[in-house]
Amino acid sequence: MESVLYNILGAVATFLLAFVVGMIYGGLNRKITARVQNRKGPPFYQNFIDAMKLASKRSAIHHGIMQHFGPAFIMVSSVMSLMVVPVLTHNQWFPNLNFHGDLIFLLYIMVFGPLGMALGAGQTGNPNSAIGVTRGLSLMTGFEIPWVMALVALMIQYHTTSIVDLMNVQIQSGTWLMFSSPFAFIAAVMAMLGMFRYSPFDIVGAPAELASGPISENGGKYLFVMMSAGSVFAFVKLTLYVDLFMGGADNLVILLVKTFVLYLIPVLYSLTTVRYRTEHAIRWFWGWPSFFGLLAILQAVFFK
Amino acid sequence: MREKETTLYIGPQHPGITGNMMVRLKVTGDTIVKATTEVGYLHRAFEKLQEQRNWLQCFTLMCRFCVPEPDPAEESYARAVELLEGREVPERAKYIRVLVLELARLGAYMLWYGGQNGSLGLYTVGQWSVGDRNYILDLFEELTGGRVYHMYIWPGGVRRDLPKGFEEKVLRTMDYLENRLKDYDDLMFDNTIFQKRTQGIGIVSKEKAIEWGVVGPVLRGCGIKSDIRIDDPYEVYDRLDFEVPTQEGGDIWARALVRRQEVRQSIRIIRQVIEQMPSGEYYNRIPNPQKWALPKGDAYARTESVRGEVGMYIASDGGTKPRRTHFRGAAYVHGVTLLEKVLVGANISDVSPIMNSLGVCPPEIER
Amino acid sequence: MKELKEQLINRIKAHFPDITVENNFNYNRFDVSINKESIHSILFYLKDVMGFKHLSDTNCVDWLEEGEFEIVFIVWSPAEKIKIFVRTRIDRNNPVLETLDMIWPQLHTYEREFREMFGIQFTGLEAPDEFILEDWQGPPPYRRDFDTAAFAAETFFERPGREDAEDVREAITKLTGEEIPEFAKKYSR
Amino acid sequence: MINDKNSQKIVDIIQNWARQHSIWVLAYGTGCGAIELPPTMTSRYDAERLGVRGAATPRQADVLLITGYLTTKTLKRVIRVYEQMQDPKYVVGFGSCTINGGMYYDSYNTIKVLDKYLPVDVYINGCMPRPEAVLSGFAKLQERIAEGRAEGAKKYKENLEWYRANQKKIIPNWVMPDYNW
Repeated sequence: MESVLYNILGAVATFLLAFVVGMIYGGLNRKITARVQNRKGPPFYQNFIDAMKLASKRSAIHHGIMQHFGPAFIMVSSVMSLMVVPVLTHNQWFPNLNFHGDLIFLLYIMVFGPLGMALGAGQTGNPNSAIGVTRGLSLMTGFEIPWVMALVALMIQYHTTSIVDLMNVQIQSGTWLMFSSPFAFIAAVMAMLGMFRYSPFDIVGAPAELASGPISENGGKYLFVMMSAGSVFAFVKLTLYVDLFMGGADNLVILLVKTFVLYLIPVLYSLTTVRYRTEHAIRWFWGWPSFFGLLAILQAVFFK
Repeated sequence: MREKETTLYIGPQHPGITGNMMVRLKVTGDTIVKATTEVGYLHRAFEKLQEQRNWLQCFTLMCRFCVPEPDPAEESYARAVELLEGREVPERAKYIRVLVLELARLGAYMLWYGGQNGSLGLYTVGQWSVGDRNYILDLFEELTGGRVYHMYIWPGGVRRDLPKGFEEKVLRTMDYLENRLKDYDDLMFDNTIFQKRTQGIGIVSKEKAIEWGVVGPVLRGCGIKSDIRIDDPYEVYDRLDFEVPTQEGGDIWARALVRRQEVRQSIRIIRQVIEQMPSGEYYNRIPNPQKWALPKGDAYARTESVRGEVGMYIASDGGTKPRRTHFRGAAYVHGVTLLEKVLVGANISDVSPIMNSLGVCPPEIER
Repeated sequence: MKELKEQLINRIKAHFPDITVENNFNYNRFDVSINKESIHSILFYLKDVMGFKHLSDTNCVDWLEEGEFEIVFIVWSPAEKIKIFVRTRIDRNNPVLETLDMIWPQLHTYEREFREMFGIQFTGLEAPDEFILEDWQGPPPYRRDFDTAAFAAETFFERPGREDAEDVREAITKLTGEEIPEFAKKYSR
Repeated sequence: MINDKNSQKIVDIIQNWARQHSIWVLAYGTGCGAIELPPTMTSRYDAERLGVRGAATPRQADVLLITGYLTTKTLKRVIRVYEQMQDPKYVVGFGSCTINGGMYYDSYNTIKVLDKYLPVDVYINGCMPRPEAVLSGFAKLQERIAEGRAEGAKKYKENLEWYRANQKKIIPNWVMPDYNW
């Protein structure tokens, strides 16, 4: 009985941690962007203020029942993937639903959010939302290929579909997977650029083209939920990468350092690039990233 | 199977539009089948208002035609009045006018860097260039008292003489900007994604360009050497040494390259103007504006702006107020007939880059 | 330049004998006036034969007292570097002209504007009625007999308090007793 | 026991603080004033450090910045946009043209007094207002929000009939959904 209580409390703590860290990372992204652009930039906690303001909006127009589901689906998908990803290596306060096959489950659940978004955006009737959703799904077909290839390579190489097992492999051998399976890491990082949807893969909500894309019609509380879900999801993605390729983290400080270093890759890359068009983006993902994914699989099969 | 046609509205409230206007797109998939522009959101009836004002009062309305670069409109008006009246302009005023026009051109190009890159998602260059534009606006503020609206080029000369030490400040700013331009180029023109997004997109055909009324950098991007500063020289441009860059291709990339060269040519012109600046009067005094009547007749003066030819037509009935004024902006052609033609067959992602590249400035269209 | 202008005028005159030419400008311009029936042919001739390819501007001037609209086409030849003002006059009470947008596509836009702003009907012009204005119910606004100030005063609210032409600084001084700073005094009236 | 009134007051203060430091401006350049917004957002003036940033669609925006003169054609769109925005929302009149018509006082196509058609919270005067003036306008708006006085939306809802009458006077062809949210 006690362990269930611990688990629930731990899950809440995990969620709060993910929310806070994700929000601060978003704020730091804005700060870094501003510094590169010769500006002072907003304070790092600006995203919290924005979230608070959005939550305190008095009205939030909705266009039908499905529009409620959009943000809800994203939130559910974020939280579910958060529960699957181990935050720290051995820590009872951040428990996770560890089971065999959770990596495959994660692959599914990460797609779940954007699909829910698609349902919600369809209902709003805004053409920008519809086009944004189409672009988002096409982009997903792009980056999913190298991402899945990288994960499949890991699965083949270490004969496991469990994240915890993969972490244990790294702890036992003493080397991170980014060194023992470099091709998988490269493919996965390239896929991560698409996952974060920062430039050059920000076609989904490109302001100059689609206003803000799928979320065009969502204001106030809807946007608040989406923003929080996005922050949690960013944390999930970064933690997952740290777990899979960078040996996990023993304590929070190491986790934050590792995730932040990883987060700098899409942030800094986004500052120097022009936006890809959808077809360019897909072609890009099916080019070098997929090639590295293929190399990773070959490595996994032939050079165990 | 035929794809379904949907209608998409870009504007009037849209972050990608270059002003307050609307483009109605008929789209199948991602491809535009038909584009219709709808303008009139900024119609202030300048031409009507100018009929109510006397010849000098008109002049305050003049700079409001197109905000990014107000000085060519002032210059056109001042020159049209001078042509009609036969008024002489002092030599020094001519040089100061060229200096102001080229500074304004630089400022507008800085804004273009921002718009073009913003539409393509490269906000860093846009932030840098719009930030650096402040240095040019500082010069304007010192010279004319206003950051955006200068009302500086008057019929008969300019409103004020250059302040003390202004030349050195201009030269220092030019040195700074020239250094900064390298940074922009590194991030923008050397960027493969930028090339991919702009090459072969928004093509204006070379054969039809002149007939369609294409002017300015867009025409030069088609490979046709045409610049009013050379063809129909005004002020002292015929005494200055500068090149008119052209590019083959007629796409966004070609136009961007043309503009990239033109920024450097502007800096070159400004340096020459400062070097050659004569001393003397800066203003040929006009009579009491309340009683200042122009002879009957009409005149048309045109000036090269960043968007191309802008012209001012004035018709006088011999009174103290204009009978009719008309402003011909480059965007009047680029923003309606040309845009509708160029957008057909383009991708929806390219609407905003194409509009920025053509230099569509809505207040010029409806005035 | 004078010889070139004479040469061009003679070439035009050979084809269109009934034109009136005004050529007393000391810069690269001359004027050609023609009746409205021949406007198509002269513009076609100038564009296709004589190389005046670029239409710089088109204007309509309302000569209310004479009861006529004057339409001015300003064409420019990139080769000869000369601009010609081609003028034609149409009756103000029955302003009808055949559309000219097959000559230069941008004339389509000009014609739409003239139709809306001056009430000139262009036969054969295929475009929606509204171009710049929306739901306009008054007379064509660019006509001289339309009084815009009276219309604006009648239609829109006015903010009270600035009817006079009093100097702002003096008004503030009177209201608050604030001194006008020394540097500002010379700009005050 | 928690006093209901006091707790409401505390919540109000917190909410107003958040609203005050997070101002999303709708990206709609209705007039020529839009030219001074890029400098306001970039390096020298950098409005983002005060929490001011752009929003792409009216649903997400807090502030409707009327940048300059409004033609009757734009006014129709602006009303539509204003009514699509979510409460609480603020209108900032930018430039002399919104205050008394500015230099277009005798134009047949531009409105002169904006607050007869939309509830204006803050006016920024000048033609063109400098970026410093824009920032001070935002500071004034923040002050008003903190004091809880920036309640334009409430005023609009209460006096909807009066506003509608004024709006319909110059927009004869009224084909828009009614204000019902």
